Amino acid sequence: MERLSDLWLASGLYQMSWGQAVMIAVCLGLLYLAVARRFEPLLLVTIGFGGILSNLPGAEIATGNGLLHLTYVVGIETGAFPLIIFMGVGAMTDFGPMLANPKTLFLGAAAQFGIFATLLGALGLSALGWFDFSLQQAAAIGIIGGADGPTAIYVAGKLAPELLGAIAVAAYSYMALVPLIQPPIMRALTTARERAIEMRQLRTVSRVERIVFPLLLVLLVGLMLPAAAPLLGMFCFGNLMRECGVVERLSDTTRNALINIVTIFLGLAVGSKLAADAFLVPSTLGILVLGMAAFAVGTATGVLMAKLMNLLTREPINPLIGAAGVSAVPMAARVANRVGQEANPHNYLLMHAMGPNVAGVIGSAVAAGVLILLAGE
Amino acid sequence: MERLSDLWLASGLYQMSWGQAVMIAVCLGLLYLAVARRFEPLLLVTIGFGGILSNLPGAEIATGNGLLHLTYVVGIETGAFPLIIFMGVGAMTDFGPMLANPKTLFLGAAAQFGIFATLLGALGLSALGWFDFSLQQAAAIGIIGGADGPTAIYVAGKLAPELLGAIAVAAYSYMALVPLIQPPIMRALTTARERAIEMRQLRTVSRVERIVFPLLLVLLVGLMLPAAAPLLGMFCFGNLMRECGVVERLSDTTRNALINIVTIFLGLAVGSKLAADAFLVPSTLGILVLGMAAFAVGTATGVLMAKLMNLLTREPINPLIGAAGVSAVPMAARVANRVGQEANPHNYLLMHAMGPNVAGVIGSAVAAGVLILLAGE
Amino acid sequence: MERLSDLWLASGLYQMSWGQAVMIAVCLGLLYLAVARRFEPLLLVTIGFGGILSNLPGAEIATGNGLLHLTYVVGIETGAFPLIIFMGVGAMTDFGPMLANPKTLFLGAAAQFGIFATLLGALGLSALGWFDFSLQQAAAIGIIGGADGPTAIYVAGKLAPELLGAIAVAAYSYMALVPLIQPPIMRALTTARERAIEMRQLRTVSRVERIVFPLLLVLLVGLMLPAAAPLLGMFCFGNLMRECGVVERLSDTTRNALINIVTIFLGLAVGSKLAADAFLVPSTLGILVLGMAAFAVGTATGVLMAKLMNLLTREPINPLIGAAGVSAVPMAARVANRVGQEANPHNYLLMHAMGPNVAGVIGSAVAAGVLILLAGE
Amino acid sequence: MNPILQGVELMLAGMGTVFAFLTLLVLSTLLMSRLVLRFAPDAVVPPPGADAHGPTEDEVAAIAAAVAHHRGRGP
Amino acid sequence: MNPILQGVELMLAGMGTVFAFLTLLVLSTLLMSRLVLRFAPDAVVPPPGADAHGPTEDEVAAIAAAVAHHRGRGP
Amino acid sequence: MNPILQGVELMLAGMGTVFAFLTLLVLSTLLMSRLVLRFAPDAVVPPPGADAHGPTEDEVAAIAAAVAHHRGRGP
Ligand code: NA
Ligand code: NA
Ligand code: NA
Repeated sequence: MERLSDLWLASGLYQMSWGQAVMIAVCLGLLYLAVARRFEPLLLVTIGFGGILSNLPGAEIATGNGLLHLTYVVGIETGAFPLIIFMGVGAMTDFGPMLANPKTLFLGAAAQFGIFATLLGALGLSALGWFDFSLQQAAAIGIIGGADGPTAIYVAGKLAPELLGAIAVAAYSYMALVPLIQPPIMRALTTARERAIEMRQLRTVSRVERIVFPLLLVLLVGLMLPAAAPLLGMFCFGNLMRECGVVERLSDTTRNALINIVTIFLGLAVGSKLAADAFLVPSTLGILVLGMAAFAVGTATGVLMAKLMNLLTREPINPLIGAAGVSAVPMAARVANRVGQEANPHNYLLMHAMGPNVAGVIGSAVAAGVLILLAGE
Repeated sequence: MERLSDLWLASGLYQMSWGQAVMIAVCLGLLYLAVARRFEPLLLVTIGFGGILSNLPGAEIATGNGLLHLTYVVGIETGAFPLIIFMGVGAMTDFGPMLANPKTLFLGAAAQFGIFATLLGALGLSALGWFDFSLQQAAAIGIIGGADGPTAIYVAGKLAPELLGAIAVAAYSYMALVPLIQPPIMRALTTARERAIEMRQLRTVSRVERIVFPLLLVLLVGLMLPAAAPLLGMFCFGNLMRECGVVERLSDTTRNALINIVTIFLGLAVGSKLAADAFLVPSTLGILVLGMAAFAVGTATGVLMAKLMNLLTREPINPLIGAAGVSAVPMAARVANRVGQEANPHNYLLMHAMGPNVAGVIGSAVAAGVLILLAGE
Repeated sequence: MERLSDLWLASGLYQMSWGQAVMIAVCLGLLYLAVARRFEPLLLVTIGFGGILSNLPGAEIATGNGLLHLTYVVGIETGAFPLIIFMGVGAMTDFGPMLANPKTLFLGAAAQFGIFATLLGALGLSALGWFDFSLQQAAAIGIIGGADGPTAIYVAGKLAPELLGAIAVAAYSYMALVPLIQPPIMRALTTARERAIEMRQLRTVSRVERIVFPLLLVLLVGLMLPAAAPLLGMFCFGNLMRECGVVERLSDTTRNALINIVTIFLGLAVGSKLAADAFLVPSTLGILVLGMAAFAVGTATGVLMAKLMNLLTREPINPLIGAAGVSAVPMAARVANRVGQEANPHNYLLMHAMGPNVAGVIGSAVAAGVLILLAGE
Repeated sequence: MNPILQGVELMLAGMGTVFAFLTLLVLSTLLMSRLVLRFAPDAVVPPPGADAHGPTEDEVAAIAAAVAHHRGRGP
Repeated sequence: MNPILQGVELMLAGMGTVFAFLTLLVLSTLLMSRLVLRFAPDAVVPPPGADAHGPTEDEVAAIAAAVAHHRGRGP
Repeated sequence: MNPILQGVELMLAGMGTVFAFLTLLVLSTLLMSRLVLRFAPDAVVPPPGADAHGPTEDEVAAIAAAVAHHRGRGP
């Protein structure tokens, strides 16, 4: 009899709180979006399932010596997982289009305004008394506008680990929603004629340029802003392995087995931050709203920057590719291409949009460095 | 001269005990069975070699800062390795046959009787004064009857780490011996006519059912028995990655590179528990005898349950597939198929036996949860 | 304004020392050699890039909680990375040629004289007052003559971690330079007629011999010199997985995904020891000079041993294959083949040179065991 | 308490839980299948892994077979 | 200090740094490309991965396509 | 003790151990081979990896070559 009562007291049914039930429903929703709608499935499947496990009362997977908590401590508190993912992303990134037209880097710079506007917005909402975000927390929320998962997790892990779950969910969800968020903004800020602009075909980029570029980038970031050097350094390392052509077996493993393994555990570890008591708080709502604003503002400033450049330089730029400057690789570049083809069916913007797209990765890593340096501590 | 004597004093020849020599011979025997007879080679090659390394005196690989000991601490004490293997097993498991005929889950339940009978047996032998097993130890020995390697290692790591070496060796050895252990019991408990029963072809299972099932299972286990949630949660996570169809690259890495890497280190770490002073004790003999009994009893109760179900339900069940309820995937299902074909050459039981086979995995994970919850501490 | 000054004070430009600038140039040189000249690219690309990251002031990647420092602590201080690499090398090694002609093991023994001569040389330079190497340091420098990366890193990590960066760079650089270092010595010590000697074709080696050999080797090393058992044990484990034929999936992962992943992090971790303050010291110059001497002496004694064996045994040995006894697998064997073909275009020494080549791996692991045992502490 | 009694109690609790759990699982699986087949029937069942990038092992094997077949009957 | 002011300051420093950094990167990339194309022009641009061992996924796909093509027009 | 002497001693112990060990290894390998060839001769030597599942890199390459060959001489 006593055994039966032990079993009952230890059961999830007995121990579950309303919050945990809600969070499980939320996680099932994330899984639905990932599987049925293909919303960033690599991360939302793993985060969503990790979130379910973390809200099973009594399972203690996301606390103490539970696997997900240990994974969080080992992989995210140290920064190791986002850095390794960034290395893998580097090993998948083709800088060719950007090297063929380096001016597009400015678009990647402009789109980072979303980060800082959101930071200000978070501080403003706190000044209004609606929320109570510290400077660190506001900076971590702003980085959602970087539209770059590993960067957001890295920064949130450093500046506001208590918000990491909501920030990661917002970042990946909005990256998946880019095809819905961006087009209205892009259309509102451009004329049909601007959207129809055809761009000159990109020149071929030599192998040596591709090899030298990651070295140039890491040295420049080391000289200018060492706080961004871990992120961009690992990114450049992955890219150098990809381009140098003599370590193909390492590069292949980096962008396959290694990034896959780390993605699984990163997702589970992020999921461990979706426990009800940490996630079902008012600030999560603020983060979701502000994150959406971050994407919208970044999209707008990217497009406006392209229009500004058209005023200043001779060679025409289709302003749609400015929206790809937020990053969200490669989704935002595809969106630019699609919206461009609506205006002009002969318009192939994909390659042109890849330049600002990868520039946005660099831009938000630089912004991350500034935030860690100046808002940290 | 002094150097020579240092070398001699440090040599294995000088330091080796009889026990270590015996254990090296035992490990060579395991390697022989693995290589020449293909007895569970993935685990017995790695465990056997780890056992040799652990019995080389002076090498200190399995103690202090030695690689095998560190691997044990990091991977088995934390439970990480068996859980990751279980995730990989989930990514390899096809629940289709079970979903097509869920009644076969009862066979997977009945076969777990082997676990608890063995637990009682271990306590009985202790009451007789032949051995001195505590309740925790008896529970860890019983789990051998789960016929599931990672579950056995996980439970033994929690309840009786001092017996882990013997329990893992027994579990994998008897899983390899299933084709010898089960058929006599299966024939003894069935008539030729029963063995000849043909079963109705299984219906097709839809993709949505396959995707929903792991979620259903993890939620049910979370509500009913959170102590089993780590094991079954990781299992369901692997299976969801497999079935959802949108994270094929993660699923592929999980069931290849990741499970292979973890298997290598799991085997070496288990091997570190085969050091002579821990393994060459009377209790090991008890574990080997009791483990054999566990397999036999589980086989018998699985078959008997199938016969009972034939009395109660209309659709006929070939009682041989009850034996597959112990798990030992996929060996036990193949044995059921083979014994069935002896009685009726047109009898293809393999798919029908896969249902109870994977049900046995769930059943022993549930049993593991009960044991950890009630016998733990 | 204050923010601007913070940014400037935190910049690399402000903080960089001359030493760091020099080390970055050195690392760029290593990368150039790796990429343009294909000098041991797998290690020199990863070490070189790790070295750049470690010399970016303010990035703090190679100190404190930085990723490279954590990697060093986890992977090199414990010895885990070199041991896992050695397992992977074992899974790639074909002992066939050596088993067909075991006498060639003596060549692998003789070439280890380079290790001990260099050790003496380091102590001699210290007695002269030019450097100040302790016995431990001299032993770690000597192991460069083993011409085997993981062995050198393993020994240096145990005996002289402060020299690990220079030792690893010297070891891999000279392994890449083997085609330049060895031929003059080989030609100087042999006559054209000796170099033209054709060797008898090797017999076929049976599968059972291949399986038994790694077991024989690990037991022998366990009995004779347990201090070498971690290195040779993991090597034999990898080789057993390769040869036994029943764990092909583990063997495949070991020599692909696993060794690639560990190589990446090993290289970065070694790179973390290339920080200017540790590397730009006079002793590095000594290590580079002594390391070169180690390769030269080992080459010479390997060749001379082959000539001695020709005096004592009937079956002729081409003395060029003695040079392959230093290891530097498979470069040194290719060099022997090439020099042999210069003297006699019909001379195919490659397979014959693979015997001493892998024997050299065993020989230097044995030497490593002696050094760790007698020079350690 | 007598360890044997403890064992018996554990056996009863254990087998009880195992059967209770699997009974519930049978029932909820049957219910789930019924609901899925009613509300989300998928006419064609794409095999798991159909979304995988690149050819699968089976496909490569099929290619190999095709080539072998072709060569076998070639001139 | 007023947090809003802090935020504005951070925004100015941040966007300033981002633009300064990327401007420098544009300039040095243009310079680098010019130097490379002058001093190290490589006529043929081997695609990255050309040194990889074994057929790539694309090649395998090409094989599959070739076989399919062949079979499609076969007798 | 004089470090040079220590070094000489270490060299003697080291080279002695290396030669002793490898001599023993030569002898036991010869003995092992003789025993194996007498008691466990395997007529056919299956190449390592013969048990691997799925086509190997070499096989895929062979397929590619076959297809290329076929296409090369096609119409
Ligand atoms: Na971005
Ligand atoms: Na079971
Ligand atoms: Na060597």
